[in-house]
Order: sequence, then C-alpha cells, then structure tokens
Amino acid sequence: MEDPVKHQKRLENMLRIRRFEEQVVRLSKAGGFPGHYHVYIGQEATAVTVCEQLEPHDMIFTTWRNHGHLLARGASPGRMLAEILGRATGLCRGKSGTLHLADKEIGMPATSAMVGGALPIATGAALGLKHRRSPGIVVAFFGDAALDEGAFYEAVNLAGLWKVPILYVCENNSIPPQKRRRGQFPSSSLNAAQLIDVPRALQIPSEVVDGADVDALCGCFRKLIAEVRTSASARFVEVRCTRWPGNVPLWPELPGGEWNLEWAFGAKPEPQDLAAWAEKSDPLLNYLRGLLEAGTLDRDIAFAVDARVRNEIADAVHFAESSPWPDPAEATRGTFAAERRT
Amino acid sequence: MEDPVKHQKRLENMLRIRRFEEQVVRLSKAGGFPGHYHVYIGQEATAVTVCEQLEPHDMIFTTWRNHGHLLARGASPGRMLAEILGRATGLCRGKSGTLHLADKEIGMPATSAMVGGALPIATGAALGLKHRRSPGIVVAFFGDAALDEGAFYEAVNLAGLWKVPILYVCENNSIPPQKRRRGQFPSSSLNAAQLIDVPRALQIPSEVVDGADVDALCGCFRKLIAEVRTSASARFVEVRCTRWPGNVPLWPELPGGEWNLEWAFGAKPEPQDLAAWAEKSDPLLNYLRGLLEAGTLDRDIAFAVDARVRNEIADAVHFAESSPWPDPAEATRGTFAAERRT
Amino acid sequence: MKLNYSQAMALAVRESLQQDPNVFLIGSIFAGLSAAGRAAFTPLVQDFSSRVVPAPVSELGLCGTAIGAALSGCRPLLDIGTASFAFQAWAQLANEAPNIHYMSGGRTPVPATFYLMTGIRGAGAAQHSHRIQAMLGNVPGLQLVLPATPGDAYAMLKWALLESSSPTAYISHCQLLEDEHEVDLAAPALPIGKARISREGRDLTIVAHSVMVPRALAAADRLAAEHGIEAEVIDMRSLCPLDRETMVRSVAKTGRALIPDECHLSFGAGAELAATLARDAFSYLKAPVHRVATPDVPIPFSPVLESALIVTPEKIASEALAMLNFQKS
Amino acid sequence: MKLNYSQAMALAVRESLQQDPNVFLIGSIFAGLSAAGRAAFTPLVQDFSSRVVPAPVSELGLCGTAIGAALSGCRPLLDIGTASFAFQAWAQLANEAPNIHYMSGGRTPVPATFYLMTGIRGAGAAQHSHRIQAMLGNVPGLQLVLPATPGDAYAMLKWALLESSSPTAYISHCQLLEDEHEVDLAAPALPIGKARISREGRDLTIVAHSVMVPRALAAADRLAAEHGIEAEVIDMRSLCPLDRETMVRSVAKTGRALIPDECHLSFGAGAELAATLARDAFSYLKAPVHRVATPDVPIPFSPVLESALIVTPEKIASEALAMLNFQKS
Ligand SMILES: Cc1ncc(C[n+]2csc(CCOP(=O)(O)OP(=O)(O)O)c2C)c(N)n1
Ligand SMILES: Cc1ncc(C[n+]2csc(CCOP(=O)(O)OP(=O)(O)O)c2C)c(N)n1
Ligand SMILES: [Mg+2]
Ligand SMILES: [Mg+2]
Repeated sequence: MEDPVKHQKRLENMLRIRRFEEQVVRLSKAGGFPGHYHVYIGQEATAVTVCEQLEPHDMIFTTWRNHGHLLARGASPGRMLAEILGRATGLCRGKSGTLHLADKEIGMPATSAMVGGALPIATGAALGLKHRRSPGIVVAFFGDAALDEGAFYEAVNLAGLWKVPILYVCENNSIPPQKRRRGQFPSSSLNAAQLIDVPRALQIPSEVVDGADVDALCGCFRKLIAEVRTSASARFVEVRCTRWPGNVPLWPELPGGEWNLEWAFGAKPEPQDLAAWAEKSDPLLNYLRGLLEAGTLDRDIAFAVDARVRNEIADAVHFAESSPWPDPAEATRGTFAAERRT
Repeated sequence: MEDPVKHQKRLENMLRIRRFEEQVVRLSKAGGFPGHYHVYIGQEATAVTVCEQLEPHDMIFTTWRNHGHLLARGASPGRMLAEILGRATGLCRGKSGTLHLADKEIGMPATSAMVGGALPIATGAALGLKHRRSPGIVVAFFGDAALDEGAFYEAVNLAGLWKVPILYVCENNSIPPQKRRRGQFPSSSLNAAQLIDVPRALQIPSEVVDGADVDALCGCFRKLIAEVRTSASARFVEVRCTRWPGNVPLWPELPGGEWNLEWAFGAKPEPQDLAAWAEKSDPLLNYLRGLLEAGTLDRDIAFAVDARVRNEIADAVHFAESSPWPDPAEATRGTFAAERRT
Repeated sequence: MKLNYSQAMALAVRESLQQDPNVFLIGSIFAGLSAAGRAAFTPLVQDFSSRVVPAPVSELGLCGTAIGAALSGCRPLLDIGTASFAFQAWAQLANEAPNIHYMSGGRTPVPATFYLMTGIRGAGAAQHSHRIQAMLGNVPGLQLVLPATPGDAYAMLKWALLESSSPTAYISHCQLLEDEHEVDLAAPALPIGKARISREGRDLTIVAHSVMVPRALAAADRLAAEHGIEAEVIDMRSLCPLDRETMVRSVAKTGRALIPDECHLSFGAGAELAATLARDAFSYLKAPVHRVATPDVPIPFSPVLESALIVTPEKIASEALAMLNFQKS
Repeated sequence: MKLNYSQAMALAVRESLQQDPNVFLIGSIFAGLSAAGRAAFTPLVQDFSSRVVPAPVSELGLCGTAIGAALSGCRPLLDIGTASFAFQAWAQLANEAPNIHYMSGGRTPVPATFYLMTGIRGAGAAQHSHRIQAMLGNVPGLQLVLPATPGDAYAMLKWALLESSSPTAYISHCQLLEDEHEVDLAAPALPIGKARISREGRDLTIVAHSVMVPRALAAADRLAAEHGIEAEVIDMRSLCPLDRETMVRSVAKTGRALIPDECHLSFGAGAELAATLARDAFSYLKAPVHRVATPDVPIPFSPVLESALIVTPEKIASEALAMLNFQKS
C-alpha cells in the first residue's frame, strides 16, 4: 500500500488517539475528573488497523481501556471527553465515564469494565448478527488478563461451537512477569506457554502479531477479518505490545511530557525507559520512521498532521470543559428502555 | 500383577459398586426416595483403580455421580444408602441425599452437585495440603460436561500456576454426539478436538485411558498418581467410558434387569444395546473374562465373591430401610460450625 | 381453553417465534425434570429447531451471549434452567445486562429474557433449590416477573419476548409447572407491574408471589371454611416493577398483612414487602406485619427435613390466626 | 493506639499469620486504590511473602480454592477485591461455601474468609460500586461482618481468621479505609453478632451498618446541635448473625426508627431491618419505620449524578426530622 493519502490518514488516526490520551492524563492530574482510568498510548496501531477493515454494520466491543477503539471507529473526541469529564453532552450523558464509554451509532453499544465481561456479550452479538443474516461481523478487544477468566474460555468455546463471525483481539500489553511488582494488577498469569494455545485448543485459528509494527498489523487484520467475513467463523489474535512506561504505574503518568514528533527525527526522549520504548516499541514512531525513510512522508506533512490533530483535540477539550453538568435529576432516569409497540 | 487375592479384592470392590447401584435404582423405582439421582454402573473400574493408589491422608472430590467413589474409598454402604433414603443414620444425617454424599473421615469432606463446582475446591484442597506440607494429594473426579464450565478452566490454570498435587480425572461417559437427543442433558459440547487439548494448552500433562480396560487403568493411575506425588504437580486424565444403556434415559433404568454373572460365561443379555455394551464396554465383564482366561479366577470363586457382595448390600439395604427418619428439628441445626477456642 | 402452566409457557414461546423472526432460543429444556414441561416443550423445539441454539453447560457464557444477541437486534430467550445455576451467570445477570441501557445514556436497549426455574422442588437439596428473587430484586435494571398462574405464565412471557425492551428474569416455579387453569387468551392482560387481587377479603391481606399464591389461596379457603375469616390474597406477579400501591390499598381496608415467602426469611423478598407496608400502611395497621418464610438454613435432602421447612397453606393459615389474635400491649 | 482502618486490618492479618501457621493469603491487594490501604498492606505482604499465594484474575476459581484450602485444614484469607467482583465468584460464594457444613451433617467446617471492598467509591460507575450485603444476607451459612470502625476492622478480622469455623464474608467499605480512631487492642472485643450502641439518644433510633455508621453519627450530631434532637445510633456490625434484639430494645425506648442503607432501596439490607422492627417493635412505634437508601438505579459516573444518589448525613438528618413531625392520620 503506497498511497500517501492513506498513510497520512492512518497516521492522523493514530495521532488523534495519542493526543487525546495525553489530554486525558493531563485533565485527570488537574482534577478535571475523578476516579481511575486507563489510556491507550502505545497500542494505537491496533485499533486503527482493525477499524480500517470494518464496515458500518460491524460491531465492536472493548474494555476499560476503550478510548482508542472509539476514536478509531469514529466517535466524536469532544463528546468522548465530555463523557470522561461527566458532562451532560457526553456520549452517555455522563453516566458511563471513562470505564464504560460506548456509542451505539458506531456499532459499540455497550462497554464492560469487568475483566472478560464483554467476551460472552461480543460472542452473542456475533450470534445475533448470524441469526439476522446480517453481513456484519464482531471485533472484541480485550487485555491479556481476560484469559485468566472462565468467561473468556466459555465465550471462545461457544463461538467455535456455533460458528459465529467474530475476531478476538487480545492486546497483550503486560509487563514481563519478571518486572511485575506486587500491588500492580496481575496479568498474564496464564499457565499456557503462549496465550494462543488456549483458543487453539478450542480449534479457533489463532495468530500472534507485533503491535509495534503497523505493516504487520495491517496485513494480519486484512487477512483475518476477510477470513471471519467469508467463513463466518471465529479467529483469535494476540497483539504483543510493549507496555508504554506511562502505563506501568497504577495511575497513568506522562513520563517525558507530551509525545514529541521530534523523536521521529533523531531527538531522544527522557527518561531512559521511555527512550528505550520510543526506540523500538512505539508503533507511532516506528511507523513514522518507516514512512520517512520510504519517502512517503516528509517532515512538513508530519508536523502539519500533528498540528491538525492537536487543534482538533484542543477543540474537544474546550467543548468538554465548557459543557454543562448534567441535571442531577438525570441520575434517576433511563434505567429501563421504553417498551416496544407491537 | 498376578496376585489372585488382589484381583479378587478388586473384583469385589467393583462388584460392590455395581450391586449397590442396582439397589439404588430399585429403591428409587419403588418410591424409596424422591428426586433425581445418578448411578456409576459402567464406570466402576475407574474409582476402584484410582483408590487402590491412595493413602489415608489423600483427599477426593466428586459430583452428583459419587456413589462409586465413596464405595471405592471405603465408605459404609449402609450409611450411604441410609443417606440416599434420607434417614437419620445417613452419612450426612439425611441432609445431603444422593447428590452431595460426603464422608470427611475418608477424605471426602464435601461434594458439589454443580457442574464444575468441585474443581476449584479440589484445587484449593491441594493448595492447602501443600501449604501444610502434608504428604497428601487430591483426586478430583468429574464428568465431561465440566469442561464446558469456566470453573474447570480457572481451576486447572491455578493448579498449573501454583504447582499443586492434584489428579484431575474426567470420566467421559457421553453419549456420542450423533446419538444425543434433544432434552437429554448436553455434554461433551466442547469445541476441542479432544478434551485433553484444553489441560495440555495449560501445560498440565494429560492422558487418555480406556475406562473399560482395568489393566490399562491400573497402569495409568499407578503412574500418574506417583507423578503427582513426587512432582507435587497436576496431572489430567480423560477416562473414556461407553455410557451404560441404563444411564441413557433421563432417569436410570435397569435394562435387562440386574447384572448377571453368567454374562461372563457366555450368556447374552437383552436388549440389544445392553448386549453390545456387555460384549465390549463393561469394565467388569472385561475384567472377569480376562481373569478367567488367565486362570487367575474360576467360576466358583467369582460366584462366591458376588454372593458375598450381594449379602453385604442386602444388609446395607436392610440397615437403611430400617433406619429411623431424622427428627424434623434437625432441619434447622448445623448451618454453622462451632467456633474454635484459641 | 384449559392449559397447564408448561403449556401456557410453550404456547407463548411458539406464538412469539411465529410473530417475530428476531426471537430465538438458547437452550431448550425449560421445564427441567417435569413430565408436563417436557410434553409441552418437546414439540415446540422440534417445530422450531432452526430457531434453537444448542447450549453447553456454560451458564455464564450463555447469559452473556443472550445479552449480546439482544444488542445486535435479536430478542433471545435463554434457558438458564434451575435458578441455582444463575449463580454461575451472576456476573452477566447482575452486572452486565441491567446496566447497559443506563450506562449508554439511554441509547442501548437489551431485550433479552432469562428463563429460570426457581424453588424448593422436592429433593433438590441445598444446591438445587434456590429462590433468587430477593437477590435479583436488589439489581436495578432487571425486570423480575414471577407468574403464578398459566394465564400469567402465557401473557408475561409474550410480553417479555415481544414487547419489553429491557432485560427480564422470567421466573417460573418447579411446583407450578403442572397447574392447570382455564385461560382466556383473548382477554386483555393485566399490565406488567400491576398486582392482582386473586381473592377479595376484609379481615387480612396475604401478599403473595409465585408458588405462594396458590398456597395462600388454599390457606384463605381454609380460614374461611374453618374460621369464617375472609383473607384478601394479592398476587404480586412482578417484583420489578413492584406494585406497592395495590398492597397498601388492600391493607388500608383490612388493617392486617401477612407475607408468605419461599425465600429464606432474612433479607428475603418478603422483607421488602413488609418494609413497604410498615411505612406506607403504618396508619392502617392493627397488628404487625408478619412473614412466614423458609428458615435461614440450606435446604436439606431428606423429605422429613425438607418438609419441616416448607411454607405450607397450614403454616400460612395458622400465622394468620395468630395475627388476628394480636392485642396491642 | 491510633490506627486507621487499613492499618487495623493489616495488623489483624499480621497477628493472625504470626499466631497460626495455617493462615495464609490468596491475593494481596486488599485495599484497592486507597493510598492508606497500600501503605498498610505493602510491608505486611513483603514480610510474609511466603504466606501469600499470587492471584490471577480468576475470582470464581480463587473463591473455590479458598474453600478447598479450608477443607484441607488451612484458614485462608482470599482477597476478592472490589465487592462487584464477587459476582464472578457467586457460584462458589453463594452455593458452595455456605452449604458444606450443613450438607455434611455438621462434620465439615469451612474456615475461609473472603475479603470484599464494598460501596459507592466515587467514580466507580455502575460496575464497580456494588453493595452486596443484602444478596449475601439471603444466603444461609455465610457469616457477614461489616466493620465500621478501625477497632471492629481489627477484631472482626482476627475473629474470622483465628476463631470462626464457618465461611465469612468480611466486608470493608472504600470510604472507610482512611478513617483513623483510637483503638485499644487489649480491650475485650464486643462479641460477633452483637450490635453496638454507638451513640445514645432518646428521640429516635438510627439503625446503621458499614459506612452508614459514621454518616449516621454525623447526622446525629447535626440533629443535636441544630434541633436539640437526640438520636440513638446503632452499628449493626454484622448482618449475619443479626442482632435483632438490640434494635428492638432501642426502638422500645425511642419509639422511632430510621434506617440509612447504602444498598439500593428495593430488596436492600435495610428492608430486613425495617421488616424486623415493623414486627417486633410494632407496639412501640410512634411513627413508621423509614429507610433512606440509594435509589433503584445503577450508579452513574458523573460526580454530579453520583452525588445525587448518595445517602449523606444531610439526607439522614432531614429524614429524621420528617419522621419526628409524623402525625398519625
Ligand atoms: C472481573 C474483574 N476483576 C478484576 C478487575 C480489576 N481490574 C481492572 S483492570 C485489571 C487488569 C487487566 O489487565 P489486562 O486484561 O491485561 O488489561 P490492560 O489493562 O492491561 O489493558 C484488573 C484486574 C476487573 N475490572 N474485573
Ligand atoms: C452448574 C450446573 N449446570 C447444570 C447442571 C445440571 N446438570 C446436572 S448433571 C448435568 C450433565 C453432566 O454431564 P457430565 O459432566 O458429563 O457428567 P455425567 O452425569 O455424564 O457423569 C447437568 C447439565 C448442574 N448440576 N450444574
Ligand atoms: Mg494487559
Ligand atoms: Mg458425561
């Protein structure tokens, strides 16, 4: 794929996520919203390359680490941020917050913040699409800890038995076990030699792909999503991401401050772990370096794209921060949906 | 193993289970006790050959289909039957019934009738034995449907991670899928090519053994239990049993009446499906035929053993049927255990 | 038309399958060990085999798939089976299905129906006898219907499958599956969320639900025949929505309320009903609100022990008599 | 000795580990996101690392293993974490642990302790804010302790780990973890199953538990300061065993009862308390028993929406005032 416009678009989509998440961290530190939250920095390429392959009738399910998936699928950054800040203009009227961001219009009707919680639901959505003879398929994004849960196992088994069109995308961003410290959330505590051994045992064709390599991701998802569509059956992929240093502490940080486009042009970030990550594991920098080398992109365009995205996100922040709080009476509305008229 | 006494003992142990279960079916049909129940006919060799390898400090967990496991471990047939009839002299004072038969003194402290329910518990018992540096190990018996449950998956993963001394014995007695009819309990609805693919994916060494072949079972369990003991880690075995025709309907039947020792001497049972099963799949008949052929056993001894067992079971029935009902006030006692004095 | 409870349910499922192509079934046992249940559902499942998804023993996974199917535009009916098995699915039932519409800011409906067979069934022992309505009642976002009659079994199931857009726990009772009544299918159904006065009376109100309804009616008959006492019996029909008004209005008339409840006493469904009356009918009460419930112990196997715990018409009637003898001290 | 709630829990765990080699931990986070909690538990977990079993995200499996470890002679403490995660483990928590002793005919004790952090924590939204005590209260066989103070946090945890032989759900509250009090570790502890009169008063009784206790005390202070009303505040401490007598005795004195409850109103824990008083204190009641509870809706994220639902000292105080103005019609 040598179309520069396509590459710029992809770059922009990845940058949009990165710049958005930086503002989320900043807003949290500034007291803009309460509670725990999770950002998608370092995993942007996965959401973006998956969503490139999707059609409007497809559905997506995600977790607490959902911002990137919504953005890649086209949700409004302003309404997302407004939701994260708990404002009336939020995608979910302030009721979901960061943990449960959802947008039915883009095929993301519900987001569970329970480890493994969305996997049976995603499988059922695929069953429903099949029942309705819809051309749609389902993509389920989840973390590596989901494989600790029986819900994962049951869901994948059901998908296999029922032959439903779903792609399971496990984004394995775990700290390597030897680096894990007590008190951090455990993850990757699976006794399998590799994660895909489990879905493979259930006869779900499974692959591993490098989450820092955009070309590999593109190829992988193009193929797997085509397979899911044509065979109307399940596939599993483990995307191996190296956890961004800002995601290592219990609360996200911005080590080295905002991500700097100059890092693609030889500048070195600090601290050391960030530099190591930027050198090898940041999908965005890897992608940029490749495009620059190939001459598909030049410095001016890269900076222009970044400026455009920053503006967009600044507008989103402004929209969210200037949005009104919900009416407290809204708290007791909306538990039940209106009955159908038959 | 050519010691005739050992063979007679094993034969007796298997026969005890068979004759016991026949009385359970008879008593149920005669209205001796209410409710659904499950018998172990056709699987006796598994319980007996496992329990031969166990030591007093070992623990066993089982399911609704537990009678054979208790008998093989040495529980009193009379007190078991009394429990099944809901009498005061029952192993559990009439509170457990057939579904939850347990006997702490023989290392069977609790029986769950939930599919997969006992698997995490058994795994925890092995963890507890390890923590206490007990020489004991745990054996967990369960049906093939347990593999449908997330509880199975989580339990086996934990056993692998924690390295605890447990043998998982899956007794796969499923009707072959093509023969399954609607309305029967589903089982073996796993999308794996074979059951052991799942524990293997979790790096638990796993084997398959023929549940109708006593020698194979002996060898398998001798080896695996020794491995569990010396390595203090988990093993998994699938025992393939062909479901006894009396276990095919929703409620157990005695097709062809009581099991007949003459079937080992050329007589043919009816109906046809029973004959086919007796020919190839009954571990008891297979074992008898082998012993007779090898001259380890003769007709007289076989009949003498059977007569002894029948007497024992007749006594058990008499004990149970003549036992008093519990005092209704017992219903509200025993929810909580007395506190320890520290 | 005479229908038993199982036939009424099967008819509701059949008509719903016929009327809406988006309705389908996950699992197909429905009536457990009951012969009447199997007789009613077997032909249905044969006739609509392409609309039945086979179900492994994976309650948690299945419950999630029903939710997901609802999200993709279907109206699934999931057979969870014995209510005790809902515990396996609790994470989906109590923390996914009921939150989705609210969390989405009112955009995502979840028209899924969960079939549950509750109750002390006889020899189910501790692990197969659960009544889970009190627990589910504390989960906002889940509708909770507990039909006590074939007529309601029919109408409420059709409502859940064809009209409701929110997740519904449809709870039948093992001991009701064979009950046969005359059912007028054409009659307009009492709306969901309205309690029914199943028997009028002036002396006390018995607030019942599920299997307690026929037992309360039997108790009322006995009270009338043997003591000339006229009990009003209310069938709550659904616990969510909960019709507090009908209860209170009845107690305003009778001055006394008795709540039979098959849940364990402590924190059982009856507690909410009693607490409601204690507050909203305070001024009318001539005697304290009493509950007759299953004692706070697991259900034992032995018939002798089990029956010591059952809330029978006799226990309801004798508690009613005790209440009528109440003297304010 | 001044201790905060987290320190009190950590001290109880430390002393229990020291006193009984059969005590060990499965999981080791305990105090969630709380800084005080982490400060208290981190050194403990370091000092006893060989007594801590690492826990994957497998709540159901872990809960079962704690039960099993108890069956093999240990006294495990399992960190389930946020109470909402107990739903994943419900099948073990509600249908295995509590039945075993009874089903065994009284032979098999299950000395396992399940640590749960309950409550509306602030921004936990719908899926991380559950209060599960009402549901667990309907499970006979499970002990349910809900310490409201550092002193009880310490004593009740030691009791569960060292003395109890039955499964215990030990429920702390996110909003209590940093509360600091003077604790006299040597003082004899109030027995489990006894409620505490946390504040004496004559005008009405506030029956509280868990986080409602400090809020009720704050409300009582305000009622006294601003209105000269003396509220008696009861800390129920455990919901199973449930000390009905202390509640009733207090209401016999005050004639009025208000029940603040962080559970959702319908079928919440407060319902049982209200139903009990409505019956056993009927003759003493000068006004209906009121509940102030979390409304029947999922917990929303936005601070503005969440705080609209919180049971605050202000809401408790104003409900108390309304009750005192009650006139029998
Ligand atoms: C059922 C359940 N148990 C525990 C948690 C607490 N929790 C939140 S995130 C998390 C770790 C998840 O790790 P992973 O799946 O690898 O996702 P990541 O955050 O790394 O993307 C845990 C344990 C939860 N949300 N749900
Ligand atoms: C959690 C749960 N779900 C459903 C059931 C109902 N049930 C009882 S036995 C059974 C089938 C079990 O099959 P399998 O494990 O193969 O054991 P088998 O009876 O064949 O020995 C089912 C589904 C149950 N007891 N527990
Ligand atoms: Mg991860
Ligand atoms: Mg089987």
